[in-house]
Amino acid sequence: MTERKTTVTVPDLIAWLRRTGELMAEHAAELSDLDSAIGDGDHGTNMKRGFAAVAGVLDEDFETVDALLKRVGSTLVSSVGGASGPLYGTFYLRMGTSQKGATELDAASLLGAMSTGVEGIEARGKAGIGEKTMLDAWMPALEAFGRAGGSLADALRAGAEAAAAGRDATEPMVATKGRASYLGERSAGHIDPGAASTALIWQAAVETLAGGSDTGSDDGAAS
Amino acid sequence: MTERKTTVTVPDLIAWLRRTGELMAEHAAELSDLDSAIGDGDHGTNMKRGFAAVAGVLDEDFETVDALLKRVGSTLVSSVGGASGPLYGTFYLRMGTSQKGATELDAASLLGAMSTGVEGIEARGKAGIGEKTMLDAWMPALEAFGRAGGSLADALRAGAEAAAAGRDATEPMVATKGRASYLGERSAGHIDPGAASTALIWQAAVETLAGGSDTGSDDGAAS
Amino acid sequence: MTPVTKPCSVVPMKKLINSPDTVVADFLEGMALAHPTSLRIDHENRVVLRGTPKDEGKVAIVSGGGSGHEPLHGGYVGRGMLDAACAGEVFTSPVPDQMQAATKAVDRGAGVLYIVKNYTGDVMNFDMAAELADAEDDIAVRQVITNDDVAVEDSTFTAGRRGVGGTVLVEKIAGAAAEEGRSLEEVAEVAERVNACARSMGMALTPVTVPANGKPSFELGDDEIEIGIGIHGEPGRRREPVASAREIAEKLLDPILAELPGEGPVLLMVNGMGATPLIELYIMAKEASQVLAERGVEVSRHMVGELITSLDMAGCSITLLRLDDELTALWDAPVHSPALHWSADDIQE
Amino acid sequence: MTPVTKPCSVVPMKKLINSPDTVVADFLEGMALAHPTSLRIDHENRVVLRGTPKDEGKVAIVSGGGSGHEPLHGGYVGRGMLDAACAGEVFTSPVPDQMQAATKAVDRGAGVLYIVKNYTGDVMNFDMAAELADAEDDIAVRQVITNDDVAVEDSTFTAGRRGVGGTVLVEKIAGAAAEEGRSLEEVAEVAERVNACARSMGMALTPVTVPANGKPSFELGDDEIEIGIGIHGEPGRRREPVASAREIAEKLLDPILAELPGEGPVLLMVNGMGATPLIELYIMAKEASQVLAERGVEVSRHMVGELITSLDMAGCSITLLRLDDELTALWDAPVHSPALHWSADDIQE
Ligand SMILES: Nc1ncnc2c1ncn2[C@@H]1O[C@H](COP(=O)(O)OP(=O)(O)O)[C@@H](O)[C@H]1O
Ligand SMILES: Nc1ncnc2c1ncn2[C@@H]1O[C@H](COP(=O)(O)OP(=O)(O)O)[C@@H](O)[C@H]1O
Ligand SMILES: [Mg+2]
Ligand SMILES: [Mg+2]
Ligand SMILES: [Mg+2]
Ligand SMILES: [Mg+2]
Repeated sequence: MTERKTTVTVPDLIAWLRRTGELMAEHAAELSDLDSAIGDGDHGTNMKRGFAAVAGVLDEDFETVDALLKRVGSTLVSSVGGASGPLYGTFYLRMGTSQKGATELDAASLLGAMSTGVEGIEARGKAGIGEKTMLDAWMPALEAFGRAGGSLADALRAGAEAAAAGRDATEPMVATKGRASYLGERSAGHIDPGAASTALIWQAAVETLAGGSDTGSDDGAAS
Repeated sequence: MTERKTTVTVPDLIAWLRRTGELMAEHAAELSDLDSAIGDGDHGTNMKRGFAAVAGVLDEDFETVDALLKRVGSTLVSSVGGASGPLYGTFYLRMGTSQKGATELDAASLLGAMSTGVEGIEARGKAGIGEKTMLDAWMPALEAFGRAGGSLADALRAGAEAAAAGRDATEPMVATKGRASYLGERSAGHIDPGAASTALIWQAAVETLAGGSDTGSDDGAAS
Repeated sequence: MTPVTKPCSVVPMKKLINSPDTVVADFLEGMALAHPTSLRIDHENRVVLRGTPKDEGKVAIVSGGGSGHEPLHGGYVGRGMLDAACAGEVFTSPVPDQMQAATKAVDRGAGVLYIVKNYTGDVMNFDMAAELADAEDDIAVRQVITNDDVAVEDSTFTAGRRGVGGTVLVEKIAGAAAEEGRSLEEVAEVAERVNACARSMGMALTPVTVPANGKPSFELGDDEIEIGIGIHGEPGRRREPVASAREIAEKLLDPILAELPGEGPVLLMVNGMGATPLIELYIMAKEASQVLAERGVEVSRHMVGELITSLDMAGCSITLLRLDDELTALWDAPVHSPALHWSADDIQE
Repeated sequence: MTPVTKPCSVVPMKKLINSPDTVVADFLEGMALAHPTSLRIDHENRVVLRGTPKDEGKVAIVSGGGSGHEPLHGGYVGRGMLDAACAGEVFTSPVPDQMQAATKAVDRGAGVLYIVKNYTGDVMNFDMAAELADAEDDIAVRQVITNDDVAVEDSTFTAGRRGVGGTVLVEKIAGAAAEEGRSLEEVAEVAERVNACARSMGMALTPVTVPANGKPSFELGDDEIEIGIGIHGEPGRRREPVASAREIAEKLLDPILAELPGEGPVLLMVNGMGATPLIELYIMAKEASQVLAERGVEVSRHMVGELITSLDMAGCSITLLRLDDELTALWDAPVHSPALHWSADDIQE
């Protein structure tokens, strides 16, 4: 067993973001297919394009967590468009600003940062739980992460599992926000693409922030 | 055996034209299919529309052959359009004017009238034999009719058979006139739609002008 | 030697494109080349601008949205209509940087009106741009969100009605109001009023194929049409058997009339979805005019064409705008854009 | 009871029409309703006329042809372009009666120019009309036959090159010349010159479905395109695998350039075949412009849009017209038709 990680450094966060981009690229077709069923079929290309732009800035010098995350957030805002651009962009922007000057995060401050980020998503999108959006993956994930106790790795794994479960739980939901809401009852029976991309973000977190080679969670995107 | 006919009266010609219209309507899809292969796919609807318009004027009073045929020709010119409208229209117009004042036609004058009509087609369309047009049915038909000797019925049957053979002989030809000419070599291997409609005119002639119930020729359009 | 096995054959897309990745960039280059003097294009920011900016002191109008709806919005940039249009990726809202660049380029000191179609992404991206304009550039910005699509029935349980055909009318009339020299407040007010008086509904004969996906957005049988579609390949309200132009006109107009406010004459817009021949649109215009005549609605202005499209979707939408004297006069005012064009000496109708 | 057996199922057509038989009549009614003052339509003769006839003493211009090519020809009736357009059945030349009615309606004492696309049917029907105008109505008629399609290679073994995209340019420029008050001889001369200086070539991504037939005019595989098509669903010169916009631009431009006479700048027209999204046409405009730049050809005027179509065919055509100062000035002159519209105060480009 490798050394047990208790904090997340700037390089760790960079690894997380890089891995997120890889997963988005791998699952782009899947995400777009989910979006075709209840939206406009671009979520995969949006995420792939956004995180490719993010990968392009990760080589810059970042001293602090907030410098990195603000850069990531504004890169997403500037490159994604659509609904997911401002939402994910706001997530990283707020996550960053909540940690002014920090150079590493322990489990508690990581939770705090992500919670602030998710509040940003709520503020920007004016959605709540159960509306069949990415929030239905984010919220249970943060709750599970906070409740987990134990090591950072365990908490991340609990979060990722809850994100994946939250993603799957969007399937029967009737959307009341975003493009899928236009379908009314016909939106039920499909997984929300934004919830699926959120689960990928959590999968990447487990793979890069939990330490060791444990990749714990399932494959992240719905099959 | 029914009475042997030696002349064609105005009512006979009306029956011929009516029957022609029925055959055009029955074979419209076939004619358009032939035209789709090497043209623009409207020959069947053109012929059907034109002879339906002709049927609409056949109840008027016609004292003479030329009054009837000129009315038919101008009706076709005014209702068909395309290449076949002026060509068939000119055929009946000239056929009529060649028989000023006649009230019936014997075999010789019928041949003369049709020959004048076909010269009109040649003059209007500036085509000759072997260019994969309706002339490739008209010309052998007239020749066979003229050569036949014997009864009017026999002559008509000979003409109809030659028209059908002429129609079939257009299949290997490369078109050098009309829309099919744009295809160059690719026009070979398809029967010319105008030759097929000419064969129908001859089939109708046999059925209505030859006397008796003999319908001699084959079904007139290519299968 | 092992035989070379063909890879799982991907049928190339039947589109006049070079690659799905370059669609928007190539399109904007084409626009720039085709309109070298009447338009100016900021390729870096993907903003279509007028060749000659409007006079100092007049309100500027910026719109934009995902690409794939051409001529909307870039084709409406010109005297009497838009000052700038921001082109997003296909069916994806543009990003705030684009709106910010456009805003800075077109502001003539009287403020900028954003015309935004009501989609979550568009609304959020324009919102962020408005915040930036206010905070960083000190330019007064007002936004009008268009939401005229009656196919979205229950707006409390949805993101609200979508902005569709009515957007073209808002852009035209707000453009005319701005050209008159009205204030930002006044231009925004008339734009709001057009939006409030416009209702639309669309239908599809075929789905749409987004270049990046390479496959149709939904399956539609050879004998089926989709009623109540949006402009992004979203499935519609319901699927039905193929119907006549007359029946389709009724299916679109009845829900529009049920929600159209006010009284009096209307503007009738018959719009093609991108792959609809003009001959069919005029047939729809005839049927729509006749249905309206039977319902006792007077049509005093008409517009027929492909005006707000959905890539290669075949189908149409109908928009009605309830007119009054002011809106009619603003509608009739000259417009000089690539896609909409009439001059002072044309008799309007 | 015997069960009701479904008849051999005919899939209804995916078109916005009422019935194949009423397509042209319905279309003309739609045009009349949509343009109540700028156009006047003689429904009996299927002739589209200007709402306000041109001044006495000016040459009038009549065109026409089969329907299915909208906006050609009816959409080009208006000040600065056509005086009348005769609408035939779909893909079928109009009949002489129509041209005769149009000729009588538009002659202002200076004679009438017929602009006729080179198809056997069109040529013969217009010929008969010209004979009638001369014999019965004593109106001076001149004819110009357009034949700009380089896809027809060997014009001695064919009915000659077809009239396609160049027809739009002939109609615009002859219209401007007539508006200037030139004589019939002079207007015919300039029309001939435009035709002689124009060359076109088209391609199809899909075949066309004529309403009366209800099935595609030819079969085209999912990965095939047809190069050198006409505008009536005729198959083309050859079939090829799907290619990029850039490659298609070369395939169309190289044969055009090989036959384009003269030297100097050109007008580039990129035309959609009826079901081609505008975004793709602008992409083609970009590629065509770039190919021409590489070949050393200067493009001084552009026109992009669906201008001469083939019902629901997807694909495009390119037309080049070699310009000189006179043709350029006539091109830039104002035009006020439903489909082509610019005014004196527009900067042409
Ligand atoms: N108001 C909202 N709040 C939170 N998430 C939202 C909201 N609207 C949409 N989303 C998320 O955005 C996803 C769609 O993103 P994307 O397809 O990239 O954008 P668009 O819908 O503009 O095409 C949805 O699956 C959903 O998870
Ligand atoms: N120059 C010509 N001379 C004689 N017949 C011709 C000529 N051009 C065409 N045709 C005949 O016309 C037929 C096509 O008629 P039709 O399809 O009705 O007209 P269009 O070609 O205008 O669509 C051809 O099959 C051919 O037989
Ligand atoms: Mg989407
Ligand atoms: Mg034909
Ligand atoms: Mg989108
Ligand atoms: Mg024809």
